[in-house]
Amino acid sequence: MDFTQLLQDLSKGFDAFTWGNALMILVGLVLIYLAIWKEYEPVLLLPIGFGCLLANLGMSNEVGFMKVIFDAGIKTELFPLLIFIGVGAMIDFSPLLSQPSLVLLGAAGQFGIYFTLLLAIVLGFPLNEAAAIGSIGAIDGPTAIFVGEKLAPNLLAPIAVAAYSYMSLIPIIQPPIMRLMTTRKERLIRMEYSPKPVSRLTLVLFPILVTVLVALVAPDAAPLMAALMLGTLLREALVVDRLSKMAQNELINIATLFLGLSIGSTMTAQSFLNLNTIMILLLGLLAFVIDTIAGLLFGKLMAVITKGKVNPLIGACGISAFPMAGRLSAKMALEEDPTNFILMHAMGSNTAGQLGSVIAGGVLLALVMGVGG
Amino acid sequence: MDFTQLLQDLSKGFDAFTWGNALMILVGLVLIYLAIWKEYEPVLLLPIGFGCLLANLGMSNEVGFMKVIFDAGIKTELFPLLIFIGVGAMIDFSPLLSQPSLVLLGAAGQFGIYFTLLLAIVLGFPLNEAAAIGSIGAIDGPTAIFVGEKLAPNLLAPIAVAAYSYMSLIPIIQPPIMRLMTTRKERLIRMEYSPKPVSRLTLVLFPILVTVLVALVAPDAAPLMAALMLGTLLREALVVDRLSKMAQNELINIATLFLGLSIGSTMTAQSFLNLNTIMILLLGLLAFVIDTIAGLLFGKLMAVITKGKVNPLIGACGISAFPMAGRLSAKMALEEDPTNFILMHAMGSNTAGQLGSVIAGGVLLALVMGVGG
Amino acid sequence: MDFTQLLQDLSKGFDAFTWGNALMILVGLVLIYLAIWKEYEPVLLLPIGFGCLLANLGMSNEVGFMKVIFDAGIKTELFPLLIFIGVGAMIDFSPLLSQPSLVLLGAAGQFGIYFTLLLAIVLGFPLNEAAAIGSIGAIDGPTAIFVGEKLAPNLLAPIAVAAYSYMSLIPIIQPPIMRLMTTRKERLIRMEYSPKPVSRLTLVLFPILVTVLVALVAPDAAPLMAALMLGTLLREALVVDRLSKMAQNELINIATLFLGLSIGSTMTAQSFLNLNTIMILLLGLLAFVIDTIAGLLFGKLMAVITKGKVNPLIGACGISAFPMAGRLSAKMALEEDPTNFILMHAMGSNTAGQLGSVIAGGVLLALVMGVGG
Amino acid sequence: MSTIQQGLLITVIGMGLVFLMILALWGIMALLVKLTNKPEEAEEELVAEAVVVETEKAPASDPNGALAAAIAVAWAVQNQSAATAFTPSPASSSSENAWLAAGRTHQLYLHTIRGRK
Amino acid sequence: MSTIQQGLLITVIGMGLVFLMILALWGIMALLVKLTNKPEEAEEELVAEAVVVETEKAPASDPNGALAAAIAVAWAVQNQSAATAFTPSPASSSSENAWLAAGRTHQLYLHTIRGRK
Amino acid sequence: MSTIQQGLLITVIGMGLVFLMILALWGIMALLVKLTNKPEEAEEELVAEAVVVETEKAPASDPNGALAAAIAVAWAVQNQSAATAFTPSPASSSSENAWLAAGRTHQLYLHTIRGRK
Ligand code: NA
Ligand code: NA
Ligand code: NA
Repeated sequence: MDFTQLLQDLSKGFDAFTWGNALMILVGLVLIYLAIWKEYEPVLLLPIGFGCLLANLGMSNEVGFMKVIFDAGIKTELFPLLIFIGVGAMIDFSPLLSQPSLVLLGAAGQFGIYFTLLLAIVLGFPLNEAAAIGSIGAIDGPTAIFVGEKLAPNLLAPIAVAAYSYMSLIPIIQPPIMRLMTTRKERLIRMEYSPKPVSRLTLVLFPILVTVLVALVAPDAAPLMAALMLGTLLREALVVDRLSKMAQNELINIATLFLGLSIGSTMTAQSFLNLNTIMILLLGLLAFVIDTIAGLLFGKLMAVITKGKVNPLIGACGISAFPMAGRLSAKMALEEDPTNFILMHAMGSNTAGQLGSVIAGGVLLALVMGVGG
Repeated sequence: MDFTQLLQDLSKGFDAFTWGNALMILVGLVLIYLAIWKEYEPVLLLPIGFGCLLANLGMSNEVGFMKVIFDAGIKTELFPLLIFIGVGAMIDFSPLLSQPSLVLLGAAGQFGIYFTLLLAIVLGFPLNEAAAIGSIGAIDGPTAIFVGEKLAPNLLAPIAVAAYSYMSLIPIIQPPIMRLMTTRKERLIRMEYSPKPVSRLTLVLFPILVTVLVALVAPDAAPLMAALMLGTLLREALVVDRLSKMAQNELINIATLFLGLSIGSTMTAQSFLNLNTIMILLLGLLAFVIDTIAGLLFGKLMAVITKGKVNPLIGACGISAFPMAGRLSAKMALEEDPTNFILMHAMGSNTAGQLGSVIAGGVLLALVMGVGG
Repeated sequence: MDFTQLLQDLSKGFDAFTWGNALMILVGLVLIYLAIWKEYEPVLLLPIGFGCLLANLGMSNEVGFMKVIFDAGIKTELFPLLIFIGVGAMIDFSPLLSQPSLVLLGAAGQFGIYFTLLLAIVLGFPLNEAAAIGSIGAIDGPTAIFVGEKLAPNLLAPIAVAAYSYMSLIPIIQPPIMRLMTTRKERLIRMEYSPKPVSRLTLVLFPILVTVLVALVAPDAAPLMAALMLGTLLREALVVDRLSKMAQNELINIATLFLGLSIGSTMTAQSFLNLNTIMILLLGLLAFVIDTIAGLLFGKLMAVITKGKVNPLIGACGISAFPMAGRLSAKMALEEDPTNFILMHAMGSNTAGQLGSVIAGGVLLALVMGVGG
Repeated sequence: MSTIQQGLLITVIGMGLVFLMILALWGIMALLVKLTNKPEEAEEELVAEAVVVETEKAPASDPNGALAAAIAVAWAVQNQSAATAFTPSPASSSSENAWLAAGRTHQLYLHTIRGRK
Repeated sequence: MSTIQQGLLITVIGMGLVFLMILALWGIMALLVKLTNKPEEAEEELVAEAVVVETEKAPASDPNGALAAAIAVAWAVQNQSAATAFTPSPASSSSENAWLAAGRTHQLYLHTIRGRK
Repeated sequence: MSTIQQGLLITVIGMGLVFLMILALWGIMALLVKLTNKPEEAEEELVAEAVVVETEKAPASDPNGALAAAIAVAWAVQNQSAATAFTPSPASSSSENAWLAAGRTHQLYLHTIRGRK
C-alpha cells in the first residue's frame, strides 16, 4: 500500500478545488439567498443555486448522478416538456378567449428576442450562439432551455440562469420602464370588462387547434406547444381531474426540482467564469428591457387605435413571464387608482405572451437551423 | 445563405402533412370526443387521442421526445406493469375470496381470445399476429399491450386502441347481448349473499400464492401477475399505506398519462391506415362479443348446475374489463328488479375475470412463442 | 410444430425452479411476515420480501423489467439518493443545532464499521468485500447500499438485507445491550433542556456548510450528503413547501418501493445461498452490537466528563438508524422514570449519528479505493 | 451574406411569422367563440341525472343507506360545482393564486357577468 | 402442420390450461379461507395497545398534552377503522367508486353480515 | 503490507477522520448558532404585510369580496403558522411521527421554552 497515494486520495477534494469554484459557490449562495429571503421564483432559484454548489464541489453534470439526471431530463428535452404539461394545466385561457384581440399583445413582446440576437452578432457571437442568447428574450424558462440546448448547448448554463433570474426579478425590472414609458393618464385608463361567454367546447378545441397550427407552421416549437396544450386540455376536459391535478403537482414539482439541479450542475467555474457569461447576462437583461418596451409601445398603439379603450400597461405582460408579469401590470394600475381592476385583461395579455413566446422560440429555431443546415 | 432552402425549412411542417395525417387527426378527435363528452375511459382515451394528433403532426414514437417516452415505458414493459401495481392496489379481492366458486367465471370469459386468434388465422394473419390480435379478447389494457408488444409490435397501435376503445364501450356492447342471451326469469334470479369471512391472513397470502402459481405454470405472464399482486399486497398489508396510496395515485396517474400518449403516438397514418387495422378493429369487437357470450353461457351452465342459485348475468363480467363490467351486470339486475343486489357477486366474478385475463394472456404468449421459437 | 418443444416451453417455469429457490421464497415470506405482522420497517421489508419472491420465480435483477428498474435506480445510485432527499426533508436538525455538543455522539457510533471490517478480513474476505460488509455498521440503508454497490456489488443483496433487517430489529437488538452497559442510576440522569435558540439563517446555512465540508474532505460521500442536505434545505427554506412535501411523499415513496424491490430482486438462491451470506448476516449483527456498545461507552464518557449531566442512553442513538434509535433511547429513559423526557437530546444525538454515518461511509469508500486503486 | 445580414433577415422573417401566427390565432379564437357560443345544458343535466341515479340506488329508509345517499349526493354536487366554477385549480397553493382568486372574485362581482359558461 | 391447425391446438391447450389454473386457484382460495378462518383479535389488540401507549405518553393534565393525546387517540382510532373497514380506498375518487360504496353499503346493510373480518 | 494491516491502518485513519470531521461540524454549528443568534422579525412582518395586502385587494363590503378576503387571511395565517411551528411535516403520517409530536409537544410544554425561533 502506498501511503502517499492514500493521502493524495484523501485530499483529492481539496486538490480539485479552485478559486473559481469558490467564486461560483458564492454565486450559488446568492441565488439561494434570492430564493429564500427575497422569494424570487424560489422553486427554481433554490435548486439552481444548490446545483451550482454541487457543480463546483465535484458533482457537475459531467460525472456521477448529476450526469444521469442531466442526460435523462435535459438532453432528452423531457424536463422542460413535463414542466410545460404542468404549466398548461395551471393556465386558464378563458380571459384570453373571451377577449380575443388581446392575443396581439403576445406578438409585440417577443421583439427582444431578435434585438438581442442582432446585438449578440455585433458582439461577435456566431449565429447559433446569438440566437440561443436571443431566446432569453422569450422570457420563458422551458422555451429558453429547449431552444438553447438545441442551438448552443455550451451556453445552456448562462442562458438558463439569465432567463430564470431575470424572470424572478420582473417586479424590479419592469415597473421603472412602465412608469417611464406611460403617462399617468394612460395608466388610469379603465378597460371595459364585457367578455364574450366562453363555452366548454371552445376551451377544449382551443388547445387542439393551437397544437395543430403550431405543428404545421413552426414544427420546431411543436413539442413545447404540444406539452403546454396537453396540460390545458387535461385541465379543460374536466373529466380527467386526477391527471390534471397530477400534472399540476407531482409532475411539475419533480421536473422542476431536477431541472433546477441540472441547470445548476452546468455552472462549473470552468464553463461559467468567462467574458461570454457576463455578456450573456447583460444581453439577457437587455432582452427583458426591450421586450417590455416593445410590449408597452404596442399597448400604446392599441390605445390610440381603440381611442383610449386599452390601458397600455397590459402591453408589458405580453412578454410572457406568466403569471408574474400579468399580476404586476394589474398591480401598477391599482397603484395609480385603487378601483381600476384590469387583472382579467392583463392575464389575457399574459397568456397571449406565453403562446407568443413558444411560437417565437420555434420560429427562431427553424430559421437558424434553416440558415445553418 | 440559401433563401429557397430557408423557405423549404419553414414549410417542412406542411410538406410532411398528408391526407392520411388529416384523417388520423380526425380519428384522434373522435377519441378525444368520446373521452370528454361521452366520458368513456377518459383517462386513457384522452391521452391516446392527443398522442394520435401528435403522431400525425410529426411527433410519432419514432422521433424526439415521444420516442424517449415510448422506449422508456413501452419497450421496457414498465408502463403496463406500473399501471398494474396501481390497479392491484385498487382491487378488493374479498368478494371473490368469500365466494371462491365464482372464480370459474373468470375462465369462460377468455374464450374470445382463442376464437379471435382462429378467425385471424383464417383471414390470413400469421400466427404471431393472430395471437396478438387475440389478446384484445383479454379485455384488459395492460395485458393486451404486454402481449401485443412481445408478439407483434407492428400491430401494437390498433390492438391497444381496440382494447381500450371497446373497453370504454362496454356499457354499449354488452347490454344487448345480455338481454338476448338471458331470459327475464334468469335475470331476476336473486343470489344469496352469505360470504365466508375472509381473514387478513387470507388477503395477504392470496396475492403471494397467486404470484407463485402463475410464475411456475405460466412464467410469461409472471411480470404482469406479479405487478398486479404486488399492488394487492401493498393494499392488504395495511402497514404500508403510503406505498399503497402512492401506487393508486401518483404512480398509476403518471403511467396512465404516458402510456396513453405512447400508444397514441404509434397511430401514424402510415402504420394505421390500412386494411389490417380495419380487420383488427372488427376482430377486436368480435372478441368482446364472443367473450361476453361465452361468459353468459357459462353463467347459464352454473345456473343449471346450482339449480337456479346463480344469476347468469354475472357471467358477463368474467371477461375482465374491471370494474366496468361488474358494475354493468349489477345494474342490469337492478333494472329488472330494483331490489335485486348482485353487486358483490358481480365484483367477485369481475375480479376473477381480471385474474383469468392475465393467465390467459400468459398462456397464449407461452404457447405461441413455444410454437414459433 | 414440435409438440415436445411446446410441452417443454410450458413447463419451463417448473424446470428452472430449484430447492434453493423454494428456500429463498421462505426467506422472502419471513421478511414479509416481519413487515406485516411485526411492523418492522414495513415500507422496506415488504418490497424486499416480495422482490425476493420475484428473484426466485425467474424475475431477478438480471432479466426483464426488474433489470430495467435495477439498472435505472441502483446502478446509477439514484434510488438511495432520492430517498436521502426525502429523508433530509423529514429531518429536523434544530434539536442538534441547539445543543451542538451532541454531535460528538455521532462519531462514536460508527466504530462498528471498522470493527466489522477487521473481523471480515480475519475471516478471509478481501479488503473491498470486508469494507462493504463493514458499511452495514453505518446502520443506514442508503449509505450501506451506496458504499456496497461501489465496493462489492456481488455482496449487495446480503448487505442491504442485513442493514434493513437489523435496522427494523433495533427495538429488539438495542434494549438488552443498553440495560447491560448502563446502571439504573445512569439511566435516571435527567438532562437539562435549555437549548440555544436556532435562527432560520442557521437552519439554512447548516445544510449548505455541511455539504461543502463533506464534499471537500470526503468527496466519496459527497453525493449522499448532498442529497440529504438538499432535502433539509428544501425543508428549512420554508418557501418551497411544494418541493419539500413532494420529496417527503411521492419521491421517497416511489424510490423506496422500487429500491426495496430491486434489492429483493438480487436475492436469487444462486447468489444468496452460500456461506458468505451467513457470515455477512452474522457480521452485520455484530456491527450493530458493537456500534451500540461504542455509542454507550462514549455516552458514559461524556457523563463522566460533564459530571453527570449527560444520560449515557443517548449514546445508543448515535449509531444512526434514524429515527427508531432516537425514539428507543427516549423510551428507555421513560421506562426507568416516567417523567424523564430526554427525547430532544436523543433526537439530537440520532441526527448526529445520521451525519456521522454518511461521513464514515464516505471516508471508508475513499480509504479502500485509495488502497485498492 | 454576412452574419449580421443573416441576423437582420431572420429578425424580419421571424417577427413577421410571429405576427402572422398570432393573427391566425386571433382568427381561430374569434371563430371558435362565435361558433360554439350556445348554451350547453347537456352537461349539467348529465350530472343532475347522476345524482338521481345515486340516490335511487341507496334508498334513505335505513341509516346506512341514507348515509350512502348523502355521500353520493354530496359527491355529485361537489363534482358539478367543480365542473362549472371559474376558480383556479385548488391544487396549486402558491401565494399568487390566493391573490388571483381574491382579485378575480372581486372583479367578477363588480361586473356581475361571468365570462365562462 | 398448417397455421390453422396450430391455432386449433393452441386454442385447445390454451383454454385447457386456463381452466386448469383457474381450478387450481379455486382450490387455493377454498383452502386459504378454510385454513385461516379463525377470528383474529391480535390485530385489534395491537392497535388498542398503541392508543394506550400514546395516551400515557402525553398526560392530559395540561392543554398541550391534552391536545397531543387527543390527536394521538384520533389518529390511532382512524387507523384502526382504516384497518377493519370494508370500504374501497378513499384515494380513488372516480364515479364508480361512489356508486360501489353506496351499493355495497346498502347491500351489506340488507344482509347484516360482513364478509371480511 | 498484509490485508489485516491495511485494515488496521484504515480503521485508525478512518475513525480519526470521522472524529475530526465531527469536531469540525461541532465548530461550524457552534459558530453558526453564535453568529446568527439574533431575533428575526423581518419574516413575520413579511407575512403580516401579505395579509394586509390581500385584505385590501378585496374589500369586505360585498359577500364575494368578504369571502375572498376571509380565504386570503385564513391562507396567510395558515402559512404563517406553518412557517413558525415546530411540528414535524404533516405529510408524513407514520406512527412514529404521531409519537414524536405528542412527546415533543409535551416536553416543550414542560420547559416552556422553544428552541427554534
Ligand atoms: Na416572451
Ligand atoms: Na378477459
Ligand atoms: Na452509523
